Amino acid sequence: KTDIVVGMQLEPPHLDPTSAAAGAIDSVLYSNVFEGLTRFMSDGSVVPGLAESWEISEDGTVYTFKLREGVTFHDGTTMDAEDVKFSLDRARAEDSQNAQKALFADIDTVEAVDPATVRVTLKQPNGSFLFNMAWGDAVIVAPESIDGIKQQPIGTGAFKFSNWVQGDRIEIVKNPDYWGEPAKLDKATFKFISDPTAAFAAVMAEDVHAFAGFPAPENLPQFEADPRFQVLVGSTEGETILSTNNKMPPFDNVKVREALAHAIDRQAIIDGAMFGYGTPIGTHFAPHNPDYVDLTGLSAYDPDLSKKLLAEAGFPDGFTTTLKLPPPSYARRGGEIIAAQLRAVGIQTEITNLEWPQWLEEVFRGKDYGLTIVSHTEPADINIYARPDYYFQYDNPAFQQLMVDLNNTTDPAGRSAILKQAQEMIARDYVNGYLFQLAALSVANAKIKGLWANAPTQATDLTGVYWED
Amino acid sequence: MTLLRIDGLSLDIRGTPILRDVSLSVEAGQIVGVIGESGSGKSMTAFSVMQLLPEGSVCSGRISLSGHEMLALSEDHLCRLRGNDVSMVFQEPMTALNPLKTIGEQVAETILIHERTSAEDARHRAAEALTRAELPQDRFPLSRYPHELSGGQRQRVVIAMAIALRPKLLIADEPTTALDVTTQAEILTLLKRLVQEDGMGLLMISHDLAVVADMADHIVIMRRGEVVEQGPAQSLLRGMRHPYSLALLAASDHVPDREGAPQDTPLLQVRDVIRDYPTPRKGLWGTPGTFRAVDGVSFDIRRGENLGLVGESGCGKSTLTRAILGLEEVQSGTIALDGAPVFAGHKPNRAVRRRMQVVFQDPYGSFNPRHKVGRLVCEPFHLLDNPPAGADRDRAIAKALESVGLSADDAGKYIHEFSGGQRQRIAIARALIIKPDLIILDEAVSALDVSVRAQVLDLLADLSDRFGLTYLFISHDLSVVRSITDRVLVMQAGKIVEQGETAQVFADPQHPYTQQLIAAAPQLPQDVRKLAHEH
Amino acid sequence: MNRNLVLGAGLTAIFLLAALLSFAWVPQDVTQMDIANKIKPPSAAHPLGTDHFGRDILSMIMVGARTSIAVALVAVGIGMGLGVPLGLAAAARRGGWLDEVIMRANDLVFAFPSLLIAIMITAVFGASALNAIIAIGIFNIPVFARLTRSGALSLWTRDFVLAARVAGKGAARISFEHILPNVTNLLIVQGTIQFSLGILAEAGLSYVGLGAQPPTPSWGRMLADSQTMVSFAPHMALFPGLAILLTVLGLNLMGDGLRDVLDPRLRRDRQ
Amino acid sequence: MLRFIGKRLVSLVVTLWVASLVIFLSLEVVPGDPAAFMLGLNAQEDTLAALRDELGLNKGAVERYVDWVGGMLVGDFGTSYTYRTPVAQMVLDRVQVSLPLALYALTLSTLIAFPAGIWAAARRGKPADIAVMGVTQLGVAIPNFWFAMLMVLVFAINLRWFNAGGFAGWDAGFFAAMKSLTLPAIALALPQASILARVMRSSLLDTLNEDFVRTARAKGLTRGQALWRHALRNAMIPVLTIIGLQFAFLMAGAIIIENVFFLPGLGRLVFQAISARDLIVVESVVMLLVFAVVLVNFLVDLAYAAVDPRLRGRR
Ligand SMILES: Nc1ncnc2c1ncn2[C@@H]1O[C@H](COP(=O)(O)OP(=O)(O)OP(=O)(O)O)[C@@H](O)[C@H]1O
Ligand SMILES: Nc1ncnc2c1ncn2[C@@H]1O[C@H](COP(=O)(O)OP(=O)(O)OP(=O)(O)O)[C@@H](O)[C@H]1O
Ligand SMILES: [Mg+2]
Ligand SMILES: [Mg+2]
Ligand code: NI
Repeated sequence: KTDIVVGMQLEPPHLDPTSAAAGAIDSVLYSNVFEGLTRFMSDGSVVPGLAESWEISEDGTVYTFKLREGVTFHDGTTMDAEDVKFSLDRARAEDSQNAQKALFADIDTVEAVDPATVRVTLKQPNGSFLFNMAWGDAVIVAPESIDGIKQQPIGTGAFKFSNWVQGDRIEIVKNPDYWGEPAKLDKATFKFISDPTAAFAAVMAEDVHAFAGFPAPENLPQFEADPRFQVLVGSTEGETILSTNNKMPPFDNVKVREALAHAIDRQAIIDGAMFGYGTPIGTHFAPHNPDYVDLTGLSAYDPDLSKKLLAEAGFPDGFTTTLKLPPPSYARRGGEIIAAQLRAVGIQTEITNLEWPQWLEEVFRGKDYGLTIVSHTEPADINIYARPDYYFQYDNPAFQQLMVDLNNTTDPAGRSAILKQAQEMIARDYVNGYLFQLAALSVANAKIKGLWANAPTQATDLTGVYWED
Repeated sequence: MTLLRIDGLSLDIRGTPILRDVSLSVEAGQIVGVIGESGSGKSMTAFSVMQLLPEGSVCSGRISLSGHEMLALSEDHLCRLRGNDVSMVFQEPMTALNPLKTIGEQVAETILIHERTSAEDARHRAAEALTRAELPQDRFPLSRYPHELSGGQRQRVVIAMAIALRPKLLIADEPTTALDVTTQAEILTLLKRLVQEDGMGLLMISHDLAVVADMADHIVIMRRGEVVEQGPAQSLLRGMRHPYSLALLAASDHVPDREGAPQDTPLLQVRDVIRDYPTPRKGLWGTPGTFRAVDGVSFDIRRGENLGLVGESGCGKSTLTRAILGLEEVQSGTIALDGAPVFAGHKPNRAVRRRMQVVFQDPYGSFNPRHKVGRLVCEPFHLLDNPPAGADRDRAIAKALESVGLSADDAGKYIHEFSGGQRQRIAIARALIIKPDLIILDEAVSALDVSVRAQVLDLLADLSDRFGLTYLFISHDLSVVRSITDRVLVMQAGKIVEQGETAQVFADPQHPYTQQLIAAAPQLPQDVRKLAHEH
Repeated sequence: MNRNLVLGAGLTAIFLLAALLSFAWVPQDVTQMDIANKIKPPSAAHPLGTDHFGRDILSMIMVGARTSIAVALVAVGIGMGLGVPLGLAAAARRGGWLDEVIMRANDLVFAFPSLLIAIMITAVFGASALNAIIAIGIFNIPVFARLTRSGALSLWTRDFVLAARVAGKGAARISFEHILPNVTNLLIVQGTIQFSLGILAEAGLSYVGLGAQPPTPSWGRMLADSQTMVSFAPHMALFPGLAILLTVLGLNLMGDGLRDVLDPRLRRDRQ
Repeated sequence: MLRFIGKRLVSLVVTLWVASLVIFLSLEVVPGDPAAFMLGLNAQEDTLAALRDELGLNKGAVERYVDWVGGMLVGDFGTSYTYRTPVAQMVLDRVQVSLPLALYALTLSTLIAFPAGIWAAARRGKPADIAVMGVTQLGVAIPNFWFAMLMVLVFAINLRWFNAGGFAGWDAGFFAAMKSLTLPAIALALPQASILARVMRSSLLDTLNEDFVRTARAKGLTRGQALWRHALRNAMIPVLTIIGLQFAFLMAGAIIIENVFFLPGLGRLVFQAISARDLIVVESVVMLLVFAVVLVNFLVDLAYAAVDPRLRGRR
């Protein structure tokens, strides 16, 4: 069997990964259709992609990429240094619509030295530049395909885009001219099923062969018990946190934030909202990362301590605040549980369920909230704490300096030390309530091999997937 | 052989006895008239013959129709008889026809149901039946829909349907009650003619003794589900014995005693009144047309006078009433009571309005069923600037009720606890309570049974004498107008075509329309009328 | 006694009483979570089992009845409160421009897909019980306006209205004194039907997450929450579903029964 | 007849115009920026501005209204903010699911309701009537999404007769496509059929009480003949109204059912578009649905005229 139907919750709004935030675009296209200079592997490591190798200058500001030979786009044109230059320049241009423009902020110039060599000069050293280039937002696109890219994506990957029935499915087919190891599947269909029940039913009825990012953890035991299916539990880059508005009283008082942290029973949230799937975290860092420090002890569940802290902070009878929840079930369910837990220490919450646009408007941009729950799925994103205007409004110069140091450091040991220090700093400041690392949950037919268990980025890499007879 | 013989028929509907021991018979070529007041079981007798009774009916006794025992027949067999051997014409021509089918289809259906024949043939014969019912094909093609016909024409279609197969027996249940006198006369003549032509038996049901007296060979008088008296028309009319029959006879030609003469001063002056109704615009952007319902009407009512207004349905009587009452503004002309206009400056004149009251036709519809009689009766107090309240009000209500022969206790009851006649008394009490000068009676007795009607007419005469009231008495029933009014106006298509002393007009009508009306009105034979007055 | 009425009123009363009782007492506080005891089938301690947060489903249904009933009732109230006067006014000015405007506005509201608009309203103004009420209520207005108008129109031709006009009463006074009392039967019957539709609508909105917000329990949200668990915890979907079904059934039966009892045609026959 | 149609047409146009104003004005107040939604958490202000400019969100309200209405008149519904495809194309795709689904459900509903309603009316008060009334009472009371859930559980997951959802597409063949619409159509049809059967029955009972049915019986028609030939067509008027309303409801109101069965229909399109603040899609689809409703009402009016000669006016 050489075709596969993959279920997925969200449908991409369009098919250009370089001009929208929607993770669903990457879920379908990353690595399958589009490739970047570097790429993520299932374990989160960054390996060469379209760049075969690279050299970094002494001061860390000049990257010289050696491109692979004989790479062609799906439209038959060759991929060369000019395409790379075009892609990077387009992403960082004045009128660029790239959702992650910051990834390219440090780039000073991009030069095509010869067809197989690209030289990128940075304004300042950036330790995560290779990592940045692995993002779906940094994939290499063909200049002549830009006009139709939103409907007709043309990349260099092992699969070619073939058809999109809006509201229903996207089909991709094997690229026979792929430069690397060819895909084992001839055809793959991504089917969009947003409703969790429908997702369950579709997998059970074997309408779809695999479901990446299965939305209903409560159903996984049933799949595990059924020999027809395999359940893949992996990790994501999603730190799920109780975001707190650090500038809004009473959350401007660290004691209150500490009280909040101790009022929360992480395990109950993981059990109640995620049915046990998820790893508790004590800071904004992925536990599978080698630099992770387990700081959950700092915010152990202790309602009595919490009440005491509240009293010390001047709120013996608690207070009332808002809890604005975006749509995913971790937020909605987790929110209900947290509301109940906070009520137990005297904090009353008014729950408001918001759609994403409203959430972005009110919470993220308007900063009109007390508490919210959201999973930060961008990889290695602790640097957001250095942005005082970021929606949780944490303004700590010490931390900001730490991030500057981090960027200036290229040696791994130094970086690791700084990252550990950063984790501890935000944990001790109780910037947010740190809940758990979102699990990557996938269900698939037991005969399918080669699926990614982890989700270091939002991707459903099918290049290595095959059916076992 | 007797065509229809009903023997000892009794009928119960869901345990309520409706008919008891009814016996009668109809011979071929004979017209049998059944009369009796409302609810006496006339219709149920007819339905029993057709075996089209409401659900839960239990019949006993015998009904034999040209040899068929109707009560013993299967439904299938009955269906074969209905329309073929026995047909029926109903009271209400407006609803008796299917609005969605052409008259041709509906008449042809009778034929197609009973005979295996081509649609072409059925249509042909339907046209014939319609022609026999005086709906000639050149003016009333088969493709007409019922809504394109007048009430009388519709009734002819129903008759055509009934006689299409030349049934042996035709049952006509009050076939003309809903029609104008002139139309009524035409339909009755048609029926008589068909009986003669086809030699069929006709069972003719009516509540109007005069209609039956004019038509029937044999008369059956019913009351509360029983036959009280029957016999050949001529002898029965002149030799009635049963008290109920006598009462019926007396009431149907009742003339209330009145004294007191009208004064010469005019109370109400109507001058050149025109009332137009807008008609729907023609075409999408056409100008709306107008329909003139009242066309240049002028007359006076003198104080203490009873003025009658007669005319056929739709001639504008009620429209004129509404104009006089100041409910609608007229397009031109003046209406003044004692010199004061009822409508001044586009607004009704309250001072004038409180001196006029009205009694409507429908004793059931003219009261809000949710209010108690006391509240209903004192409604006109709204017209007074200082209406009596509390005990004064109760006293006024009691007085009004007593003056129409009811008791003061009735004020606490709801309207559904009263009979039709009593309701009409309450309506009169309501009109009297603010002691108006003028009372307009719009068909005030038309809906009542003859005996009740006689009582109400007596009451009106009595009140007029006692309180010196002035009446405008509107009716399409000539006999009523004749019995109670001093002077009469005859109205046709919005115009007054004749007016004069009642006796004078009836004795010597001048206008052709008046003549036609009077000729069409069914009347008891002179000797019978005399008889009625003796009792 | 009318069978439908008794049965319907009985069913409705059960849920009404449960809702009232919940103010004073529920088997278990619905704001308390007990994650350790989640998704337990019915037992002595929890007659209808527990939900995914370990809350007692019986208690949730009792408190949820409050939400459903309140939302539907207020929505019907809005519909009647605005629709009836509009209908009366339109009938009083039949044929006039006011009538035309009111009826066209009604048609306009009817032309909008109701569920979609309800979703839009809640999406625009945020999901909450109040917005659900408004969304459902708006679509009740034309229902009552039309019903009132058609009932009133036939009443305006009746002689007792003419009698009132002869007594010098104005249109407004007649509308309230004579027309309104005579259309109440119609309104009561339609009211029960709209009430049941309101409960269904609230359930639908809550089901897509746009009704009452947590922690307020609502039947529709209980169904939504239980959706993914039907296959292994059917009790979670069964009981709230039954609650909706039985309440709506009760109200509809009651509506039918009331129609039979109050219908003037039938009553006139009985006299 | 022409006048009748003309009058209806004018009111149709006026209704649509007012509806377009209402839709546009009410969506003007919607909070939430489509550009922000599209670019996510890490977007920068200048990127947002660039996008807003491209989407035409910086123009004035009047200009946008005129653009929108003017475009619609010539069949141009604008370009979706999020999908960046012509709205007309998206709608066309979705209608291929929604319209057949609505028609399928309506057909089912009529096929069930007519016999049931007629049967119940003909056997008034008998066990058959009581049974039909009981079942339809339940049908009206069951929340259809709940019923859909149960059906998926039974027919898709346990018995595996049908797919749990999804739309096979018309390319897959007529029967495959219809099969994938069967469970949703049943879920939609059940309450509609119940309502329709009840309306059919009560309307038929009303007409059976009319005088002309009695006249027909007096002509010798059996009870059944009188019902079929005379009562039924007269009873159709309220039934037609309900069918018209139901069609409109089915086109738009299937949102929840489309979600349960993950069908790519119009309802879900709007639902998603509302979530994404893709206002142009919301406006256009709602407008289209209003148009469909108004059009169906217009057709129902014409159907009345076809059924009822009194409405055709004088010849
Ligand atoms: N469908 C029915 N069910 C029960 N009782 C009925 C029904 N129809 C008529 N009745 C009763 O049967 C009795 C006789 O009614 P019927 O219609 O025969 O009177 P009628 O003499 O024809 O009166 P009218 O002159 O008013 O037509 C009345 O008391 C009436 O209430
Ligand atoms: N509101 C109205 N709009 C238009 N035409 C009307 C209106 N009311 C009455 N008419 C028309 O005016 C004419 C006179 O009506 P009116 O009610 O005065 O007749 P009537 O003599 O009282 O008849 P009836 O004996 O049937 O009561 C009729 O042709 C009627 O169709
Ligand atoms: Mg009768
Ligand atoms: Mg009149
Ligand atoms: Ni509906």
